[in-house]
Amino acid sequence: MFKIAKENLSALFSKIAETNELYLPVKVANQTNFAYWTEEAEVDLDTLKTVKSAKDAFFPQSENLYTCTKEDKKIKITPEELQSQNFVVFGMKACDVKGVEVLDKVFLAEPVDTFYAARRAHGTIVALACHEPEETCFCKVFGTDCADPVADVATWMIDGELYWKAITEKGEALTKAVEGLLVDADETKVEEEKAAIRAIVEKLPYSNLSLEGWNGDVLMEKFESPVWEELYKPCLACGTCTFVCPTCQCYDIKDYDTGHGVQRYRCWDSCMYSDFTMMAHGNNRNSQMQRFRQRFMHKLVYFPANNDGMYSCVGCGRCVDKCPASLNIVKVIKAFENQGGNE
Amino acid sequence: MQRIGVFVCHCGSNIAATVDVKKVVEMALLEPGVVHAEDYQYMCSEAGQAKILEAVKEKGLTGIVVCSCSPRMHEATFRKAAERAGVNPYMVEIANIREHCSWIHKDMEEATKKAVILARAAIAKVNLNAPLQPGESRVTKRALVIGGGIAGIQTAIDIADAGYEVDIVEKTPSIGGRMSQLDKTFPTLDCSACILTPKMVEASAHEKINIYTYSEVEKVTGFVGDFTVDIRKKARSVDMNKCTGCGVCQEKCPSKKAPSEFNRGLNTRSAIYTPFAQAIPNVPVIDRDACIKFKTGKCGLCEKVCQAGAIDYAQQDEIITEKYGAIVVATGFDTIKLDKYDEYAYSQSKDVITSLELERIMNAAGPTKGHLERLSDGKAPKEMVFIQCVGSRCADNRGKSYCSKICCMYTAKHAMLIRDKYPDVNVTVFYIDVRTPGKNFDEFYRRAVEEYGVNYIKGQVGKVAPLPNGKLLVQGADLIDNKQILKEADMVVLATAIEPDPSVRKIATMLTASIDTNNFLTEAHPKLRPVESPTAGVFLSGVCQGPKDIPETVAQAGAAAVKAIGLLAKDKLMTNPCTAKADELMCNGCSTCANVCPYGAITYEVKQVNDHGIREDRRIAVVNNALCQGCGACTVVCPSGAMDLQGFSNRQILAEVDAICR
Amino acid sequence: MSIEKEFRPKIVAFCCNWCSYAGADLAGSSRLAYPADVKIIRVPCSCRVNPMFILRAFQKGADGVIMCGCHPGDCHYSTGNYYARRRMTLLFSMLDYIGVENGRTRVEWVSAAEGVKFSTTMNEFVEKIHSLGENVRLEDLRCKN
Amino acid sequence: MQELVNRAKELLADGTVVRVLGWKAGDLPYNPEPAYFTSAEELDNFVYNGFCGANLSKYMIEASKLEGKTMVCLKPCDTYSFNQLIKEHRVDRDKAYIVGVGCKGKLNVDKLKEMGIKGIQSISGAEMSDACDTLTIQTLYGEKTCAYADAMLERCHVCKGKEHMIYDEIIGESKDTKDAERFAEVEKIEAMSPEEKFAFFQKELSKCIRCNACRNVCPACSCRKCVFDSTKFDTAQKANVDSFEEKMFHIIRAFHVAGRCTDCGECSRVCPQGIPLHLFNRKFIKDINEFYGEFQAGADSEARGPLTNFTFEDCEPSIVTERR
Amino acid sequence: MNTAKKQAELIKEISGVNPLKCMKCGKCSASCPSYNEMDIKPHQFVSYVVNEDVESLVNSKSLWKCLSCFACVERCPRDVKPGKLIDAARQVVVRQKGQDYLSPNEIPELLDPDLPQQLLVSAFRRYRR
Repeated sequence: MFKIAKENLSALFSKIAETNELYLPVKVANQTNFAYWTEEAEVDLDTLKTVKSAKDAFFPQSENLYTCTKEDKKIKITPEELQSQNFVVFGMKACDVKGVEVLDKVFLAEPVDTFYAARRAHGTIVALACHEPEETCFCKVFGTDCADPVADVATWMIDGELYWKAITEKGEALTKAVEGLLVDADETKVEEEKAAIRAIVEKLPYSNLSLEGWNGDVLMEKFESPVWEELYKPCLACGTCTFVCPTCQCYDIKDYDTGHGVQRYRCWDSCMYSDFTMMAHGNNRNSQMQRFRQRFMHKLVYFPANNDGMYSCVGCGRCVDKCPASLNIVKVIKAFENQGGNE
Repeated sequence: MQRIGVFVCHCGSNIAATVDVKKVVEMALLEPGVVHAEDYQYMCSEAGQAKILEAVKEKGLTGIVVCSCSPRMHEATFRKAAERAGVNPYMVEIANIREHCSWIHKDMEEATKKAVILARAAIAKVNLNAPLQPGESRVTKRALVIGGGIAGIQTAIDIADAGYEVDIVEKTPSIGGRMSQLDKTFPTLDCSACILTPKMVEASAHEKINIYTYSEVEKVTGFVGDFTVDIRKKARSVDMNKCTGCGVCQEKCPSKKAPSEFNRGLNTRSAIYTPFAQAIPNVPVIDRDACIKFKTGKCGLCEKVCQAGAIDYAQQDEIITEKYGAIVVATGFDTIKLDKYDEYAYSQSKDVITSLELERIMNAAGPTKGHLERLSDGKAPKEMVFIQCVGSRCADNRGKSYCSKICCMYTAKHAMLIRDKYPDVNVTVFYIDVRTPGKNFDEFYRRAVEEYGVNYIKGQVGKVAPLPNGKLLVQGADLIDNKQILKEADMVVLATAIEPDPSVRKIATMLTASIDTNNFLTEAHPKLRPVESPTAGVFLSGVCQGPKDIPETVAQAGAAAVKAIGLLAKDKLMTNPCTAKADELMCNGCSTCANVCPYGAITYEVKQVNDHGIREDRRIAVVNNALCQGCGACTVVCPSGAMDLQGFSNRQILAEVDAICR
Repeated sequence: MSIEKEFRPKIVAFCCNWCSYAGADLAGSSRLAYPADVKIIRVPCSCRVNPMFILRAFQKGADGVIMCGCHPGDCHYSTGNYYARRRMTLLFSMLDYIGVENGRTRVEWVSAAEGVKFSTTMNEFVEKIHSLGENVRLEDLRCKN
Repeated sequence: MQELVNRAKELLADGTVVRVLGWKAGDLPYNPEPAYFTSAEELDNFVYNGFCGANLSKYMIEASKLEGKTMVCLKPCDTYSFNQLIKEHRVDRDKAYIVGVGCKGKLNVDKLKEMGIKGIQSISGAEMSDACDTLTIQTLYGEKTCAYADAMLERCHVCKGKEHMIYDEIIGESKDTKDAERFAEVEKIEAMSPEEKFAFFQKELSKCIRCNACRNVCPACSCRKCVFDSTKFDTAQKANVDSFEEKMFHIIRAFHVAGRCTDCGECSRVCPQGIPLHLFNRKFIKDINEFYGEFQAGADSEARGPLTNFTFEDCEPSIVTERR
Repeated sequence: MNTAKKQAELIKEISGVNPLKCMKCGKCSASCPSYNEMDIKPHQFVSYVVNEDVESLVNSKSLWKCLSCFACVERCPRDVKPGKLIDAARQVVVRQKGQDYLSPNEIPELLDPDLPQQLLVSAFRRYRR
């Protein structure tokens, strides 16, 4: 275990940036999101949750797939180059790291998404423990320990010092590259901090949320439940929950005519949108209730059914924070809990 | 995908001299959808059009782009050619590479580059064109003439003579208009009534003409060929069918204090009255504001004296609804109010009068029985001053910016008549310019000077001041002698500017006919379509379109009649297919589009729609294709883009933008 | 000396069919030159011009957009340009507000008889765009060459 | 609040309405959600407090399609939206029983979080029966207090007034919360240099994730198919692939609601990235007021909107450059 | 620009008048109470400015005979307002003397009995609104 004083962090960042693209929480116009590090960037490691998760680092909101250009009447296709530059994502929280695991299940399964795979191959994750968990957090429910994040490197910010522990080979390599800036440290303080964090987590209102009854064999029962009919009603059909979610992985593929060629790109899509998976015949789900149900059924039933019981919710609580209509996955889970009690 | 043919015209050397037409052909062939491109000397020639026909046949073209002169020039030509070739005429687009390119650019390379881009834009548009079919609408064989002056009368007679029914709507109790108020007419000096009365009689006797006097147009709906008009027939209080026109009621009427409209308020009339002796119809009306019976409930004398029993105090306004194929506006003019011209003392002295008032004074049926006398004291004037351009040619906010056109001539007429009848009266005319274009006009004016000794002074009058001795001190300038003139006059006559009758504003709004800043109705084209309003089926007759004298008015009245007849002679009308259309699935039914539609072409219907499996009743905009003129105002206020314009759709215009900017 | 290419602005002119397009035709037949950078799109009326069209032009690489219509009061459709006037006033004000240089957008009323005005307006406008330089504040990088 | 619940029960019981549209208590102190209630039992979960910021008028579009009348709770500012929706034939006045609810300013939990208040367990001082001067917040990290006004939504600081524009009855008291000039922020931006303006908006808009929350919450954005979703034109966008598209979306959206936007402030309230979206709408409102005379959308359900109206004497677009 | 042209432009600028709008109707001269005292008549004044003969204007008697009654300004149908032109010409003369700006405090000592009263009256009229 190593440590580095907080005031030396910018030296650390510029050292990392010498050989890597560095992606970390940056405050722009009062909001903190992951962004590329520059000398001028206002790095913000204090805000617990970035508005968007760090998902963009591996699965950006939009990315080019290939470009078609016309040469006379022939069409030439130029595929977009895959990520070849190493990069570091600094300051990811345990829940977001877990989110990447969920994405891996989707994009690294056959057929492998080469764009995603290239990014995963070149990306090193430096995770940061959550020192002051908030009332909207419920990562514990999904077995995540926000006090002890598991990534390439885990870090803790304690008393103005960043504690640094390499976990994987990639983590070791990165540690080696910045060795000069780190000093040796013992784990006592970190262990104390972990205990303190875990104590708080126990007190969080959602920590005891029960996922009982959400395993695969309840699919039809959940699907046909009348609860959805009432539950969805406040939903505005916006994509906020989807876009702030670290695990939502749906995308749409679109073409853009630049005037001198056509770019085929993909961009995040939201199952809450009425034109989600719109096809020539129309839409698979033509009411908002169906769309609403889809999102939560996917996170809590379909995904685990196909992925050895792994839920595609990590309990980051962003949707709890951000939903304009104050709807969220917790309310959904609880609604069924109550339903179960009534029966 | 369309199969597009591109035809590039040389226009002799007009285009080919600055645009490399071969290059345009070459570049056009690279565009998506283009399967054929060629250039030719004159695309608009028979041989040129034949090339289109040939290419359609050989290559199975579905869209055509002609790179040539302005679409305003030959769009119609090429649309017809396309039609002959079996292609929908609305699948043709023109790239204007002459007016917008070869004629304004000198550099060949630059002009060619631009021509290629303009061609691209047209190709991009045609790629998204859809065949359009003009609709048909029926024509009601009946015309409405609004206004019963000489313009309206003449138009009505001409249309009726061609065999079509005509209704005249006149707001005063009699037809005749301003011309009936005139004494003599220039430049022949024949008596106005003598030439007008026979026309009035002809109109009233015509079996195809129906006259609504004391009536106003209340509401107009519909469109060219199929207007529906509500006419308010105001309560006359006299039964038109029973009245014999004996005039006893007017003689006996005890209320004689109402100012006579016909005599411009210079004298009074009875409460029950016909405006003038030759009035048509010769049926009086009761002025309810002046009538003692209506004011107090007592009197009823006219009813007692009427042997025909025609008086009907209980009569109500009546609304008549009628359908018309064409509408002619002939609302005429009035003189402007002089309240902003204090310097001429019009409101201070009875002896300062307008020219139209002078007409009444000079007229044998007028307030002074035709004697020229001062209205203040009845004395014969010795010194008369005429002031020209009162309120005309004014750039300030007091008057009118235009020349009223008729004043120079009628002033010469007045001066001449006075000098002829009263040789002892000195007549002085202050003028800025004397404008006498017209047959025998200048000769007429010269006669006033040379034969009748009228004193014309170039220079405007600054002030007219009533003097204690009852005379008027006229302070003017003589710009030729460069001196200021002070003249004591007995009477001053103001050549007051004319303006469209105020009623025209309301009528224009009802007809959605446009009016200019001076409230004159706008022509469809100032030179080539001078008697048509831009609103289809609405025609303009007389001064409502712009100042003009009697012969011009009559000529225009005839022209308007011919245009109306041309329309009425058709059984069906083709409507422009480039109209707005609402997408039922996207329309919100919010009514915003209807708010901006100048033609009232958008209405709403509750319809059942099937929106991707959801069936519901929705309020949806429906465009009447016969009413829609295709301006597109509705398309921009529609946030979802449900309302789109056929032939100029959002996608088409965006495609043009893209093609130009790329 | 700069080896950069001379700046040739892309300028889109929306012209109403009845007045301004005819005015442009008259400029053409009177041989009143203006730079070839201006390309005209014919619309039935200035009220057909959607703010979306204007933004789209900038997106696709235009450096200036001008809209021409009949003089107020002369609209072929009697009221179209009055609506267009309000729309454009608000749109231009908004563009100014978000920091887009003044003068990249313009409205001019040009009648069918005003060939001279059309030509001088276009010359002025092109000159103005030259002075403002390339459009970078409303550009879409994907559309840059 | 109890008065409101009692009245709702009455109206349900006497058959005046078949459902009540209000707010349901959430599982956190600050997240009540819009909800329908159809029975007295359900109404036990009814809540109306400082966190009930959501404007329910847009929900009435769907409620208007249902059988029977809906009692809808509208705050003073919500009634403007409702009027505007009546004008546009999007809601049915006869299907609504409008209870105008009092308002003492609505709260924004993000403001509390900005102050560093985290781990919120309970909040007191935000009930309608409270004076609404101070909030006391119990957190995992100790008790905190803050002035009520400091946690208010931006829109409440520039409140249009606590008068309901349309209602069947009014329940509950209101408190004046206006303590800032409505156009002050807009004026501040107007006074900037073009470079500063551009930098400001570029920064703010760069945060936009195109979640469409602003659009979907907006009562004026009630289109069945938004032009940015529509497959009929090639104007659809799902992400801001280029920063241009941020501007395109927000300018066009503001333009589409110009003259119709009541300035209800919902767009700014819901933006997950805290973009002050009201600055766009309010700029249009300010311009409309200056150019065409004072106009408040939704003040009634009749008046012609400024963009569907004109006068012959309207200013020319060149005023934009001339007035500086 | 030559001096005459400059001065003519200056007169136009000060007066805010476009003399080309004049249609030579003579209403100004017809209205003028000082007409007979003037060597250059009001309507001529306009064409002098058009022809840039400012020299003659500033040396004319008329310049100081105008009472600034503004009758011509009120009545001019073309908005040419000869009175304003005359007024502007006077100002040009005053400015030539280098007296562009006056503070109220300086006025008393400048009150030269020979100073044309018209100038004062005119100033009052001009600035009264």
